[in-house]
Amino acid sequence: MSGGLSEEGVAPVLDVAGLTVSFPGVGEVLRDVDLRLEPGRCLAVVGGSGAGKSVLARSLVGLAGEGGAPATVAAERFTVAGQDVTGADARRWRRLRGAEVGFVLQDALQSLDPLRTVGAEVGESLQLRGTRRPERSRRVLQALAHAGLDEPETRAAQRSGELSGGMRQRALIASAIVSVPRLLVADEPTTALDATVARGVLELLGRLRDEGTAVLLVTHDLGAVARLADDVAVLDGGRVVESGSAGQVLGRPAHPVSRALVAAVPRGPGQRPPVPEQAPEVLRATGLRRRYRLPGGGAVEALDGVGLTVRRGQALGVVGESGSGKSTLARILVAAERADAGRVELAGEPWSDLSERHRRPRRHLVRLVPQDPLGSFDPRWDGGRILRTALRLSGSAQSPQELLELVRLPASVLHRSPRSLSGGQRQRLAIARALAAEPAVLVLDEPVSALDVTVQASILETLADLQERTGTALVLISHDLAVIRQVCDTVAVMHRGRIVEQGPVEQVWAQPSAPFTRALLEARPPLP
Amino acid sequence: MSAQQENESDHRTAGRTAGRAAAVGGWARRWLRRLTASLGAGGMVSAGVVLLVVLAALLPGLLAPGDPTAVAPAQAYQPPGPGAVFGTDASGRDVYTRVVHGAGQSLGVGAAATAIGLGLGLLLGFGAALGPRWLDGALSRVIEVLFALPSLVLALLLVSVLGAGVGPSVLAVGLATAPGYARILRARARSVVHSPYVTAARLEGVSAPMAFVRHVLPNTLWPLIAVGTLGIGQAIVWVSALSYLGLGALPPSPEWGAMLNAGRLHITSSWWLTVAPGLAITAAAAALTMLGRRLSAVAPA
Amino acid sequence: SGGESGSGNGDAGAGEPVEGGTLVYATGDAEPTCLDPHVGGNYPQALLSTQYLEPLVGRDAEGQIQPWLATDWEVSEDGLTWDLTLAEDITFTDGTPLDAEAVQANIEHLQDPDTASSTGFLAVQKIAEVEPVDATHVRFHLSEPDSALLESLSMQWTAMQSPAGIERGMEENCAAPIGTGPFTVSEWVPQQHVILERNEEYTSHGPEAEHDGAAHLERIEWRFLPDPATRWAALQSGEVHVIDNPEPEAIVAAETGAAGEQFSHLDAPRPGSVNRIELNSGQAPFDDERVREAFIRSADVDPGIEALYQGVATRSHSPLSSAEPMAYSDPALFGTDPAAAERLLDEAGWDETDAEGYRVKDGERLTVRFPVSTNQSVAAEQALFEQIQANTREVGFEVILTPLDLSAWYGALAAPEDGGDNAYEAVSAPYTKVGPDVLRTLYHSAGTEPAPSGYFANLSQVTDEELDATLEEAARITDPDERAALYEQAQRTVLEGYYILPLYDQQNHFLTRGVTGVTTLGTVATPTFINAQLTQQ
Amino acid sequence: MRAVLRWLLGRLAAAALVAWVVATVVFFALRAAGGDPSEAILGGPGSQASEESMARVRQEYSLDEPLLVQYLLQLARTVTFQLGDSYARRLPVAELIGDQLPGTLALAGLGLVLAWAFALAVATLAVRARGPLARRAVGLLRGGEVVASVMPHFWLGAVLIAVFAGGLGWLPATSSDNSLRSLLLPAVTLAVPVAGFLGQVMRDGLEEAHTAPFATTARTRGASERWVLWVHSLRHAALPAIALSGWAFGSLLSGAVVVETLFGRPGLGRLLIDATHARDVPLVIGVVLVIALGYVVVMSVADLLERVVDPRLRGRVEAVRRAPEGEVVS
Ligand SMILES: Nc1ncnc2c1ncn2[C@@H]1O[C@H](COP(=O)(O)OP(=O)(O)OP(=O)(O)O)[C@@H](O)[C@H]1O
Ligand SMILES: Nc1ncnc2c1ncn2[C@@H]1O[C@H](COP(=O)(O)OP(=O)(O)OP(=O)(O)O)[C@@H](O)[C@H]1O
Ligand SMILES: [Mg+2]
Ligand SMILES: [Mg+2]
Repeated sequence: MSGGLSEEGVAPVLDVAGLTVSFPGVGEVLRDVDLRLEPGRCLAVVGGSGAGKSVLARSLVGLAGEGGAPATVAAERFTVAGQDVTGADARRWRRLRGAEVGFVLQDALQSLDPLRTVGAEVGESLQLRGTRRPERSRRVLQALAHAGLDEPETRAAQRSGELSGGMRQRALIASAIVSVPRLLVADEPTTALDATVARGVLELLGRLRDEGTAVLLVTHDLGAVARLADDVAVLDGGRVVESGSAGQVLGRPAHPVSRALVAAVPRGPGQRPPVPEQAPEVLRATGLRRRYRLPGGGAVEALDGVGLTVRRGQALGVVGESGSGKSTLARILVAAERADAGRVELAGEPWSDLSERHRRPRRHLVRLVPQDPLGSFDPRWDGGRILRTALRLSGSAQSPQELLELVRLPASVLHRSPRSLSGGQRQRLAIARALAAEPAVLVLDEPVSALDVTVQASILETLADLQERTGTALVLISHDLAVIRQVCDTVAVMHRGRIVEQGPVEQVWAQPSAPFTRALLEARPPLP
Repeated sequence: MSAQQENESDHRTAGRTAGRAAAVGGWARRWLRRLTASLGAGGMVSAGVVLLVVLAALLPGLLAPGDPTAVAPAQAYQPPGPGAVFGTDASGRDVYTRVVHGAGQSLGVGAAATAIGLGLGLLLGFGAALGPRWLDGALSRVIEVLFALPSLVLALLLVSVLGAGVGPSVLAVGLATAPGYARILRARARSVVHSPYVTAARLEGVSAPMAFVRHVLPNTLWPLIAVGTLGIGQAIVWVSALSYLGLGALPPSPEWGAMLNAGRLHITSSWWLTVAPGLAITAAAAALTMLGRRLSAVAPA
Repeated sequence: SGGESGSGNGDAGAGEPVEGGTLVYATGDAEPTCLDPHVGGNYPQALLSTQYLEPLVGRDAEGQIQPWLATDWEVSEDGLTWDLTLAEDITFTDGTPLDAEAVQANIEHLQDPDTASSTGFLAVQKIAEVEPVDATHVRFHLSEPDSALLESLSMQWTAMQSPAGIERGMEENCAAPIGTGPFTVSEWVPQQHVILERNEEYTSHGPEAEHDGAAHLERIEWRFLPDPATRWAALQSGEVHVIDNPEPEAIVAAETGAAGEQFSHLDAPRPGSVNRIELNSGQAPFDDERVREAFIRSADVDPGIEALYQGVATRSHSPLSSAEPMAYSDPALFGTDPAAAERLLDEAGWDETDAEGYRVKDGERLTVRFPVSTNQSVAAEQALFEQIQANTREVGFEVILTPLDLSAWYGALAAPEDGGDNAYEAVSAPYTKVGPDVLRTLYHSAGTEPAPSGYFANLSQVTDEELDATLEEAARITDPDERAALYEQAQRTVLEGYYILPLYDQQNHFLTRGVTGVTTLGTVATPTFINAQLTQQ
Repeated sequence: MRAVLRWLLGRLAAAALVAWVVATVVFFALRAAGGDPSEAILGGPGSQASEESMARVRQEYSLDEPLLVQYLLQLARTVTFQLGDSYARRLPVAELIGDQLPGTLALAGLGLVLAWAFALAVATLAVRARGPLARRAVGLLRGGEVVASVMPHFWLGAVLIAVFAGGLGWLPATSSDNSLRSLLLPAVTLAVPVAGFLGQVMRDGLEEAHTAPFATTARTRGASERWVLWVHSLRHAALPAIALSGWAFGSLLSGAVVVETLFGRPGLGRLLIDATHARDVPLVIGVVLVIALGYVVVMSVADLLERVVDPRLRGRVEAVRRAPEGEVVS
């Protein structure tokens, strides 16, 4: 029992040195990675997209090459849950997985077999080890409850398709902890979730850690790191470029990559001059209602009497949890959909009441940048054709190149299909297309939610910069308060189809009046 | 979609627009290079086979200068040899020459049947996808009923109405394929019509007919090229099945199905009579199928 | 017996013959829709009914009429009254005696429109009345003399059935007719098989029977196997003992086969007409004898027959089958001579050619529409037509071969006024009937008159009064020599008028394995299994 | 419960519609075909029946009525399930079909089972292949699938007969009963092209499911490859293949027309060919009707099966129907 012990004399659950993983044709994806994790602690692995975080996480359970070419794994030292696994065969890995190591995969929404009940999925690792039925269901229910799911019995009988994203994430965690592993590896467990839900999941992980499980958290969300991690390893290009305690790495990042990561986190208000009161109204919505009938009968009140005004040069943020009606509002504002009641006026003239034929000549005044920009491009068109068509439709004299410069995209995008662009580039292209019309109002639905922090930061910067230059009014929809705060001057908080609070961003920040706003602000991860 | 596929589709679209600006020669070369890259080895072999068949169909004399119908009973049943690479048939006709000259009719048969199927499928599918609800309901039922009639059953019915021959067989196979195409088209057109990019175009102020021409039509039809390619191969095989039942091609036309069927009776004594047309049918159909598959994999979803 | 005309007689290299057992017969002919050959009347019915029904008289290989159910017959001077003496103590398998009344019931059944008989109906058309004289004597009163009467009565389509059986009504009788034959129908599973059981009390031996008493075989399983390659494979694998309509390849393979495989081959050409191409002289261009001759002279048939049939079929130059003793042939008329054909066409005014090399007259192309019945022409025959198509193309004929199913084929032939379209210049139509009187059916101008269904038998549309007179005369005269002379004259007219291109006998081959003693009747050349015995392999 | 009832009603409505359209189409098609149906009754085409008997038959079968009346009569019979008597065979159509149905069902059934078995074997082999050599073999297998899917029945069957019956003598060349021995060759002939299609679909599905996140998750729980295959991936891969069963059934029946002729097997396919050739209107209507309704039944069973395998579909009235990507001929 020498060497395996840490300075404090506790055997590490995970002890890796010189881990190198390569793929045929790709080369080394991980190089010389050293990791060490003790029970009851949480190690966060952070890094930009493609840094190798997921490969690292999978290597820890012997599944580095999962879903692609078989990987070549080499390590000087590789101990997992007290067992030396250098050169372990499939059988030995299988004994570790599920029992000693619990794993939460990155794609939480698809990580439960949609054809099997949640109970069967959660109990699978027990079943594989021959645990009998009554005992198994007992432990499954226990794990589900432990993971913070209400009505465990009901959940166990449901299938993943019937659960919300947050519930699925919790069920997945339940399946990872059901056999009480010593190590829990969680790959981006909060990416797909909105702030309130994400906070719940992080709290759950924190609880598990406090109960003695070693947690390896893979994430690009530094807020989550700050909340949970004891130690941080920053990964870049497959190497650990910096590691240390969380406070140290987040507070005084040494390596440029770490510094860039920390800097990219939106913090504080943007430097925005106030919008003059007398600026003309470009968009006014009053009493909007929208009700959706649900397939099983019943209905949902997506909008329940919403009103707002947007003035020239203003940036209005709309914030709210998932399902609060933000996207519905956006669609009604741009008249992609009719409201059941209420009306929208555009630049002081009727808009929502017109027929589509009469709306068409004024369409160029409003533009929507949808939540999923890729879907909004004809897959057969390249960047050039997309922009040229947009320019022609609005009779603009600008050139596509000018539009690209506006959103800081290289001219080569003209010849590329949107599919081959990165997420951030696509988002910019969508914004460029919207700008072709020089619209009076630009409505952006979750423009950065799918992007990693660094990319997100640069898009937000572009938006702020844009508004300064063109004076276009913005309606920016997001569930991320920090994003709103950075770009907008006014914010409207939505909750269950209603606007529960509206006002200047800083004022709402300082003195939230609605209880829901307060809850939302509290769920915010602490800034690193 | 995998990174590789992303790049493939990028190549294709990029190639298309770049071509407008660049010189035609450069454009063609680039396009060809990108096509090669996206088809892969299997796809290239298939494309080669298809090209060969098309060449045989258009200029049979180039590949086989002889007369496919010239009889020479004295030379009947010659096994493959220097004089006749694929041997000769019961009437002493050169099997190789006949196979080459049969390409035109066989391919024509496949293409015609597919064209009929696609045409009708287009009508039914677009009608159902874009028309009012009642029309969708009605056409969907029509598609369902057509589906309930297996192709050979349909063919038998048609042949009994129109008599045997290539025409009715082609029509039958075309009709039998129509519901399949219609269903694909309907689903495809619906998803395109309700796609975010059509909505986006409408929000930019594009009128409905314009959006149809610009987005719906091309995006619905493109995947159909792949499906159609695949359909040609199968149509050839089904028409040949009709030949077997005595309902197919007219003699002495060297249609492959008819040749295969005639040679089948001599399978033990003169194997080469079936091998040549059999290879031709399977190679052409398999190559078309493979190519269709590659094309649909390359096609944007 | 008919079997003697075959090249083998079923004993080649066989093992020990055994008593009993089940013989499996696989036919490529269509499955009958009714097992009673009186109804309709086609070859498949004759084939099957030979096993359970017997005709009044038989016929040997030389074409001589032989006694069977009727032991003796006499015709009156004016040819209008026939007296037949029936064999004694013969009963149908249901116990009904075969007597004069039974014969009367059969003839009346044939003549009853409800029976919907076509072949049998024509055969007994001239019998005006049947008079039962006593139990074993029956008298036929004819409307006009009929020298072909006995030949007609020898055919399976007029075979005798139990009157009690007929009484049961068509549906039941079709399923299991009751006759006097060596077997009885015990089960018919449509599309699958007919099971024939041995008639233990069999006494009415026909000319082919070589022993007294019941057949050796216990039962016959009669199966329908339309695909010739499958039939041959089934014979090779020992699943069946007898197959009909084999492809020439199979026959050659059977005859030259390895020593272990004891196949034998039975060649029994059908009587009546020969397989021939008939040229429609009723309309242009074949209304011109020169064009007909040109067609026939340019067709080079012999090498094709040689290659395609591999010696199995021999070229014919006669309108009648080689099984008909009165057949007359004239090879000189059919020498291939493309140069002469060109000359003839030039003379006939077809002296221009179009871009594709076809002859043209008055802007019309020299087109010969040739509908081919896929049910009646085997692959080799269709290939032969293709060769003729290629031959005649050399001199400028455009032959359009159209394969058609039977209905469509009849439709193409039928006259326009009967809903058909007369859409043929050339056609090959088999016609099986015993005796030279088939010439009257095929070439008498009355044969251009369509039956109510639109069908007519005179497909070359010969309308020659002199020929009509000769044929009518021949049908009346019972003297064999005079009759033969008249038929020769008639055949000469048909041949010299270039109405037909004779090809070969109607092919009727059988391959057997593991069975001995299979012979065919001298009438319509259907096989009989009265002498057959399975052999121990 | 209400959902079940609605589903059942939907299926019944579909069946009724199919029956009506098929009866109508076949009736007019055959009447347009020319050839007098009374000929079919009087001993087939080319019959030399007399004027008298033709007239009698016309009256008996109402063939002298106007076409519309005849159609309505036929429809009335069809609706009341009186398929009538066959013109040519003079037997009740129902009886004729009843005799042939089991044979064809046995053939198509075994064909489907074999096709599934082949497809399953190919697909599982493909996903379990490891190493470059095995990968190459899988590549060949893919080519084989394509070739199999375009294999003409009549040719494949002839080769099988020549080899296994004529040459080796292991199996009978003909097929008359429903014993396995006699069904094997025709069923294999029938199964190969369908297996080619199903194999492609299953392999695609299996490959996708096998690399899906839920499969990886199962592995992280310690599941072996075999467990992942049988407990997770196969169910997913089976779904598109089940959805294809309606198409496969049609394809098998089409193939049966050829295969039954080739092997001299009694069955619906041969019955149909003969009836069509004979212009036997009631029989053709009967057979086509049975085939079309059989399709509706198979579709319904596939529908149910899909719901069993995929609980997500249970709420829906109708499951998605598919033909394999572009495999549009059946
Ligand atoms: N099975 C595989 N075969 C080949 N290359 C792979 C494989 N798995 C991952 N890679 C490559 O390894 C690199 C690291 O990928 P990884 O998924 O670990 O990134 P990540 O840091 O998790 O990024 P993200 O934040 O986007 O999830 C990428 O370039 C990826 O393309
Ligand atoms: N087309 C529709 N049919 C039925 N219900 C709908 C439809 N669109 C939205 N809803 C429902 O209306 C409510 C509001 O949806 P909306 O998409 O506007 O929310 P959101 O605030 O944009 O959520 P998210 O942050 O998840 O995008 C939700 O309950 C949603 O399920
Ligand atoms: Mg990752
Ligand atoms: Mg939204």
